[in-house]
Amino acid sequence: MISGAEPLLRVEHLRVEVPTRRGTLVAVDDVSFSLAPGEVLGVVGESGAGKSLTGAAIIGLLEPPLRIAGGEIRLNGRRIDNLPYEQMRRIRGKEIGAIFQDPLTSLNPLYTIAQQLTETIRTHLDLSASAARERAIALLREVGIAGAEQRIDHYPHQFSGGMRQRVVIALALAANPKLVVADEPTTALDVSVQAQIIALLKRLGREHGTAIMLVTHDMGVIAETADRVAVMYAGRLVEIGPVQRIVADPHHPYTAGLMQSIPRIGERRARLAQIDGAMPRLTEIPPGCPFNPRCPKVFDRCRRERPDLLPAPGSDAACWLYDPATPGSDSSARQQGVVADAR
Amino acid sequence: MIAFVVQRVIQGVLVMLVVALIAFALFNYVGDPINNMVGQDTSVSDRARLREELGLNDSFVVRFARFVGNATEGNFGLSYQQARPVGQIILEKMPATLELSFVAALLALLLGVPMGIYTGLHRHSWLSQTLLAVSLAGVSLPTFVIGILLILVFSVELGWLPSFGRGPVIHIGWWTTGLLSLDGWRAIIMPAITLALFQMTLIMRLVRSEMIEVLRADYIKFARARGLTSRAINFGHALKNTLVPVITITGLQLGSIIAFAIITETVFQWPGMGLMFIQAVTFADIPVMAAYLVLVGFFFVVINLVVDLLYYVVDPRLRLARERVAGA
Amino acid sequence: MLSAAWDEDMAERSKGAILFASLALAVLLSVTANAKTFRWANDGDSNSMDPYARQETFLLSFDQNVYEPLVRRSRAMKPEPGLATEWSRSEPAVWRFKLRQGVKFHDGTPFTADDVVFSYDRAVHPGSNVQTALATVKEVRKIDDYTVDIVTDGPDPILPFALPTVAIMSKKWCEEHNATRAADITKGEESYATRNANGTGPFMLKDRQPDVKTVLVKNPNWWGLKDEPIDIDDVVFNRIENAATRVSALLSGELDMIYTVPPQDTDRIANTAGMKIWKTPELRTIFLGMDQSRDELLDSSVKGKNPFKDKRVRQAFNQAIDEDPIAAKVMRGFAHPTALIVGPGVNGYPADLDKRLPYDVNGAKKLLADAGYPDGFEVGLDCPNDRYVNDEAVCQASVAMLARIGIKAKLLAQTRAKYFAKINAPGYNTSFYMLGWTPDTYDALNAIKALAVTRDGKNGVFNNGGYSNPQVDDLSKAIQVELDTGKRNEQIAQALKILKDDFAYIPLHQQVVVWATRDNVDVAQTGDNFFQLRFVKMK
Amino acid sequence: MSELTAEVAGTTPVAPVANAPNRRRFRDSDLLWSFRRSPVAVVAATIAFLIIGSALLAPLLAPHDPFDLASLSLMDATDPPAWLDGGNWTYPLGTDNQGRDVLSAILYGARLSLLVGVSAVILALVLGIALGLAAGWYGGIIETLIMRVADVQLSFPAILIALLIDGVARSALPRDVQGEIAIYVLIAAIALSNWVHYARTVRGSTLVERNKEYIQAARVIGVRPMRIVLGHLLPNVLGPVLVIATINLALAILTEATLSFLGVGLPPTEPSLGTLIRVGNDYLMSGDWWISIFPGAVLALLILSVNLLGDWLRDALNPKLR
Repeated sequence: MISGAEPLLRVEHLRVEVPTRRGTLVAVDDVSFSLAPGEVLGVVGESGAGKSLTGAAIIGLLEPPLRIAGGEIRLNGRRIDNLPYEQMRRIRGKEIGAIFQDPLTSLNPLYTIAQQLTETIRTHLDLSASAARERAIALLREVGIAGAEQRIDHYPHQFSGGMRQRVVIALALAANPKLVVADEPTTALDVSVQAQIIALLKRLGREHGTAIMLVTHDMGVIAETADRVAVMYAGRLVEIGPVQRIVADPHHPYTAGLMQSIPRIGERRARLAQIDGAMPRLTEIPPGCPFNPRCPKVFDRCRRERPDLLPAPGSDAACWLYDPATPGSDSSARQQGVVADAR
Repeated sequence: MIAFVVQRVIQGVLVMLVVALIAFALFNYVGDPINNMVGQDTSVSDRARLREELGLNDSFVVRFARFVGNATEGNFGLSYQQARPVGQIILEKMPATLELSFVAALLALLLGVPMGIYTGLHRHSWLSQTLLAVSLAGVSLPTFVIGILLILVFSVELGWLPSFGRGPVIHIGWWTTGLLSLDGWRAIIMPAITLALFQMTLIMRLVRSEMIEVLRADYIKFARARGLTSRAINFGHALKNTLVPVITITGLQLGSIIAFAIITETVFQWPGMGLMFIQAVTFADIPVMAAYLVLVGFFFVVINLVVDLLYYVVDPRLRLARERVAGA
Repeated sequence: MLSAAWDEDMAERSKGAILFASLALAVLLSVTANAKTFRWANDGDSNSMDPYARQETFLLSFDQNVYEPLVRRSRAMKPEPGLATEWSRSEPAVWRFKLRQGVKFHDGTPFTADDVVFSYDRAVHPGSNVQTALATVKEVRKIDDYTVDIVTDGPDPILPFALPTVAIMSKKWCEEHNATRAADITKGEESYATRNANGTGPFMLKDRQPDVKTVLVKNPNWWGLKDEPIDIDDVVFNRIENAATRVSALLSGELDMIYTVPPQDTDRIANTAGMKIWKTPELRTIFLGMDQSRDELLDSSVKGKNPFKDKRVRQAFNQAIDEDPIAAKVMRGFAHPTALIVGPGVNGYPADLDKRLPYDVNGAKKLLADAGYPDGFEVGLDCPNDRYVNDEAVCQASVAMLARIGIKAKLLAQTRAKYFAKINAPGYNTSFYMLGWTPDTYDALNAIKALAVTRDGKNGVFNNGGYSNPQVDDLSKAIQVELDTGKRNEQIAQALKILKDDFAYIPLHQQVVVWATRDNVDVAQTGDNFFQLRFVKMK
Repeated sequence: MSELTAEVAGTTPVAPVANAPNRRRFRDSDLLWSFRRSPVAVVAATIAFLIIGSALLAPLLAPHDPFDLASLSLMDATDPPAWLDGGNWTYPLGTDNQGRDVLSAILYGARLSLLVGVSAVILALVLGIALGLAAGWYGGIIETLIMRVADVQLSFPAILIALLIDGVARSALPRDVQGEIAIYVLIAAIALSNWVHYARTVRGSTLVERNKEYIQAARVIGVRPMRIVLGHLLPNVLGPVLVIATINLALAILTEATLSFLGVGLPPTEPSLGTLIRVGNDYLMSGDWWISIFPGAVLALLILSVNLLGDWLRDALNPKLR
């Protein structure tokens, strides 16, 4: 937690609900975190953990019947979770950029790249058509598209997957937003292109001082890119902290399990570790800690009470192991144990 | 592109030939014109002689060959009913049908598309629901009943609009138009509405169905995420993608307006080709029927060609593929 | 006769004929403001302005406002002097006609005997369809400019009855516009006379849009103006095929007169302020026919024999169909029940014979049982659905009534082109059918020769049931040449009685001509549905 | 956001047995749930059910048998509905020009109209979709051939097609059988004149869908073409086709009436709903409005409900429109 100056983005006790036939379900439950300018926060977890919903909530694009039921989202200290549509619209694109997963479907097939770029630029920046086009070409060059001058007038289907994702990134940065929410930006790309896009994101982040909330289920990408990591499970934030700490010394058993499942260069292991069982459906979240059925270190309290984020050495983890009141709670020692006997 | 058009024109001619062939096969079953042509007391032998001279006893292939032979010289024979060249009759009747179809198509599009968009955008608003339900009335009531009801209200009761005919027409060369005079427009309103109602409902529902689908696309979500105005999203991105598939369906539907015109023209005594065709069927006026069918066949070939061309013009994905193929 | 002065005046002006016509029009146009325009509509249209194009009531009626025959029909539908002032039979087979003098065609050309000879020649050549009216004519001889002899093949007592069908055209005009032949469809030739006209009649053709609108203008030089002044100045005729639209056009004030009027709409029109209904019995008789020629019916459950050959079956059918409810309910009172195949107004109609057998279901059942069909049989009934007034409805009503005596009649109602192709010559492909007949010559012989005489290609053309009775054949030949009207009518009555007693047909009713006008309009309505514009008055 | 749909979808209870992450949803339970929620669908369904149900049960419900000619009494012809003066309750909705009880005629007539209309639309749908898919999928000669046949087909109004089929059938079959074939001739004629709309629409959508990823993916993993076309491609092109089908039902029923006028359709003594309206039209002007208006209203209600149901069904079935 980089304390001190007011964070760029502050999310407090965010709660997203969806009414269904079987009553209202909580898709994002009491999530709090913050993001400093220029910082890259990785949000990781299995699909269905609520990471995309958190991103959508921040952009204000939750599609009905999903809705923000509690908590606050502040951008530069100003609440943006309860703004009327028009005010929120002005923020989107100008202050918060977005990158989606599938480049093939993110671009309008019937508009040229020029049309889509200049339209976004002129929506937010007071530029003439030619100035907007200049800026668009500059953006394309910046995201690494050769011959931008000619290719700007091409249609999306004339670009490869990777190139299209570069265009998407250009679009996201068109109005120079301070924050970009990237929802699985590399998932649809093959590995080689993935690395280029990751490098591009990191470079742009640094150069423009843009904070990036990188949502992914790929721990490899997180390890390489993020400054800090937030791990989500069944709609809850189970651990958040600096990436080196988390990777090297995960506190929450689930995070540890995740780390086990990353292949590392030079490590000889017949099979990657796997966490047994599956993440519970939103309708079947067990009482207490949601991870308890799959947690190797589970003990009775885990099944009864829901742990809040407790400070643990180097990162916060929502796990009773780190509650000082738990007998013999030598967090670090216990933590070693977790790593050792994970199957 | 030129090669494509030429190819389609050749296919078009083929279609018209097939239409004529089938038409003549059909004419054995439309009844006997002789009885309508000759006086009551004409003897059986005279009737047989006339039938022989008109070539009605020949096999339909022979009659087809004769028809095509003459048609190539622009001679479509004389109408049995009016003893006038069919070509002349069709030229007289064509403007009326084309103008009516054009106005009806315009009406259907100008009302159908916006309503389709509105009901697509605001799916659950009460206005959408009423529009959907009311428009259906247009489809489920027979054209005939709608026509008569309009006449009863606006001609008989209110006396605002003429109940029949095309009003005063202005001759421009062989073309006659009613659109240049107020009375001409007063005469065309009701028939156009009756004709347009069915197409409008169909177009509206197609645009709605397509619009709903497009609004769920990722690029729309991305557009919203980029903070574009609702107008830019709905009427720019969404609408353009909606209209591409709708164009082919609409093109086809407007083509069928000509077939639909038959009933509307009968109700409003609109002097078009539809009315001419119905009179030809009840009189078994074969030359007129043959010419009409071939002409309608030609219209459909042209309409389909235009729609296909439009398809390539509007959808860059196909256009560029086409050029690359053509270029390679 | 017309005064001499009037003739010189015409002579001078004949030179600038075209100029004259346009001058007259200009005068009329300028006066249109208070000129009386008579607007009317019919479901059909005159298919051609050539009076010989088709022998069909509406065409003859419409075109004869522009052209005139030697002999025309009076308001009582009797022959009266037209372009011929008087006629007599100089020899049994020769009729001499005295022509009206001083008559001019619309283009100013004087009318003479040459025009008559030319017209009758044109009327019997290919392209013309009125040749049957002159069937008995062998030769037309010009005696002098205003006298003509018509020689018939054997005495023809009723030739003047047939001549109203053939109008007189101008020889000069036809030759100038090479319209000496009516348009012959088989040769594919078009004729100038199809869309243009130059007659001697009370009205001149001003504008012609076939199947849409035709405008006639009063002929200021018509020879009959002195005796019968024409009240209206110009006439706008529109074709409106759809009955409901036609009635609406009248009720909305766009038209002054319409016919035909569906019977079921007459009440509404009559009850509307400012409207008037005109009705008179029509010469057309509607009846059902039965195939009595084949040994086995084409379309029946009875195999091996033809039930209609048995008189008892035909009588049962006759007595099973109750005409009164049909006339009252289906035809809304616009039908005159009949027992014969000709009705009042037709020359030779025997009123005393015209009494139908009583409607007797049980009697009919008994007759059927006696004939060997105790529980009836199936038979196909062919009907048109757009030829006669409420034809399909009348057929359905008859089918329902026949069902009560066990006869299961399968109704096939078709549009007229298909219908007549099925039931008429050469195929006569029907077992039980509906037909309507109007004698062209307004004389009973025409009906007998067409419907009841044994089929021989020339006669009995519409005897679709193939009825054959030597007595009737002999009577028909006798009537043909009988010069004494009294004796002739007696023979007609005798023939009709045989047909009635033998139940050759199932006569239903004479239709009623129904016209509708605004109440400020006065017209001359006749049973032959011949609408003469010259009688129209508008207050 | 694909994860989103999975999350929400995941909320539907999976059968307790299959605890594995099995994406198979209980469609019917979902359908039923969304059905109850939309009032329009419920009302439309009841109306449609009522009309179709009573039409099928016509012999039981109808006070009279309009097709039994012996029972018709001509003197009661054109009686007004019971509540108007001159009407009586033996003929609740009045009588037509033949003395047929309008209510019973509507019930019997609706049965005929539905039989002909629905089967014609289904036949046209099957034919149109098959040819449309073939044209769109194979392209090249096959597409050109089918599309040109479509052009030929389009220029013949249903009326003429019916005349052709009827003529051929009548001359080919012995006379006594002809009565039965009238219905099949009708259905064939109407279907043959309508399949083109479906074919062209399906072809248009197939062209678009064909080069989409999910189809190419299916191709890559070697799924048999037929399986791809029917399993993957068809559901995605059904949208517009359903729209046209529900609307063309009205057209089919009315075309049947026009064909009956030409003597090709059903015998006039057994009028369908369409024929009742056509015959009734002649009485619109004469003040006997009920002969045409009641059958017209029933037809309008039927088409209205079928179309609204069609709309709801299409939205409910289409996963993307959840």
